[in-house]
Amino acid sequence: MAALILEIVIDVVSAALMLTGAGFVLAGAIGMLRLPDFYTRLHAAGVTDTLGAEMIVIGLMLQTGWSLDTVKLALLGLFVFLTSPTATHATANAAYKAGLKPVLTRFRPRGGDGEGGAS
Amino acid sequence: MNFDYTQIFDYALLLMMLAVGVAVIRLRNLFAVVMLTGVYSLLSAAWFVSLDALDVGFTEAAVGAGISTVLLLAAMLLTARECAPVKPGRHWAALVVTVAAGLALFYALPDMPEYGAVESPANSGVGMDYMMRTADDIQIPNVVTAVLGSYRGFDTMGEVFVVFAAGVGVALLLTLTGGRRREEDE
Amino acid sequence: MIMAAVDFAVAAMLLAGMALILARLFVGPTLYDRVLAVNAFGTKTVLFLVCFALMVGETAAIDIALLYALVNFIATIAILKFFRYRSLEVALSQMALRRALDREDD
Amino acid sequence: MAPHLILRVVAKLLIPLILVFGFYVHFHAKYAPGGAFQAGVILAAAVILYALIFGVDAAKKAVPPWAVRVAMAMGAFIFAAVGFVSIAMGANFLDYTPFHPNEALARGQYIGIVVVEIGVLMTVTAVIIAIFYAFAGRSPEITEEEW
Repeated sequence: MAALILEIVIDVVSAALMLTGAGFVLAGAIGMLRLPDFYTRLHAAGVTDTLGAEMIVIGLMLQTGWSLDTVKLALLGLFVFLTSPTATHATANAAYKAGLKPVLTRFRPRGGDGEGGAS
Repeated sequence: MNFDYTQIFDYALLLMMLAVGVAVIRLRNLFAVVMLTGVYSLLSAAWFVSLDALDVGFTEAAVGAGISTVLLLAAMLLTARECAPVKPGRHWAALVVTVAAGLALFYALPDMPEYGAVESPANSGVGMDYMMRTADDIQIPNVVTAVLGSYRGFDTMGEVFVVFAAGVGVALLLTLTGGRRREEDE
Repeated sequence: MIMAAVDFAVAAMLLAGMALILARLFVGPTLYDRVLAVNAFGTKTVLFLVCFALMVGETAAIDIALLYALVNFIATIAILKFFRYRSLEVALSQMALRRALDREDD
Repeated sequence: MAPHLILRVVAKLLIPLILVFGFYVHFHAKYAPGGAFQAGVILAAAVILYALIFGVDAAKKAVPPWAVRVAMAMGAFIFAAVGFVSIAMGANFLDYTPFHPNEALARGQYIGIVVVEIGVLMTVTAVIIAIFYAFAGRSPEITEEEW
């Protein structure tokens, strides 16, 4: 009986984690599409990808029980956790050093002509 | 049998591949084209997995999506960054070929056997014969490795020689240590 | 069975996200937008592969996801390095120095 | 502060993991998808990442070009040599059965596949590293103003 309840609890937690994570990933994708310029899109891509990906991976780890697959998923989570922010950082760094300006017109309605636009 | 849910993924992935193919034809910037070919390979790797062809997907993810992007970029060091203007006629020909091939794949997709079906063409006939015999002949659980390594060993040797020839060709054309720098160093 | 349905739902949501990011990849006004989109697309595909693997019980596909998670990073770094320095050759730590010296020559 | 500190630290963390994963793919091919081709690509990817972050010159110190050349040829040679050894032992070309005295157990097949896969691994790794060295070792011929 206790084992059954534990199984149900694990399933519920796993489903909740995965669906929330997928929601984060989807929100990030919508943000990628809708946000106005590169630097705001960085938030959508980088931040939500890490959180959403980790939640999905942890949710999947709960499903596999305890096996080699769990270890592989943990490694996958580690890799995504390391590489995704690093790649985002490198992209942002490269764009900044290359002189890509953020779009500031929305916040300075008067005289924001010079800054707008990504080259 | 009930509805095969993985076919929804097949359709979605094929649709995305078609879109990427059309975009590769339309774009002029070679950076973007290199990136899109990487995405295309990645999508086809995911599609192979969705078709239960794990080994093909593995190779595609490793070679097509990963390394070929880097190697294409390295090759782009020696070329221009924008493609030369193409006559509109040839453009349209490529577009027609892409769309026609994509539509043919869409047309064929509903006839695909169910995911992991026992009676699929791949699992009957010769394929089934190898499955049955490998346990006795080779005694290795992975049939693909057995086929590649032993049953079709001659074929694999040909592949290795092709790879070797490619390496020798590049080394002869560009010199392994990288042309001009050698004179500076030594 | 229920968990397979959850996996299916999550995989479908990830596919929808992939489609949205693909749109950004096509539109992307700057090349940096495209790099960002490629990177995000790779992460989402990795997650899709894992969800699919557990949905159909073919756990060997996790290896593919693991492989791509690593290779995606290498491709992104190569693209960025190529944009920025137009060379894949020199070490990143020497690049800044070399550029600074070039500036002083001008 | 050294430039690109984050990239270098993460690369140092990742490269050993990539190498271990490559060998896992190679040696686990008995049970799971994978094999020498994929493993070779992954091993080469580790070297390429090292070359991207720390420079091709540093990578050439770690994996010298002569070793790449030798490995490239040795891999193809090992594969063909296995075939001729099996001819010498009285079987057909690339028939691994006589490699083990107990032919009923099919251990000979196992030994043959392992040796042959090592050859494939060497050739594929070396060729990809060689192609990368050959292309990336060239400085671009585009001037700074052009971009």
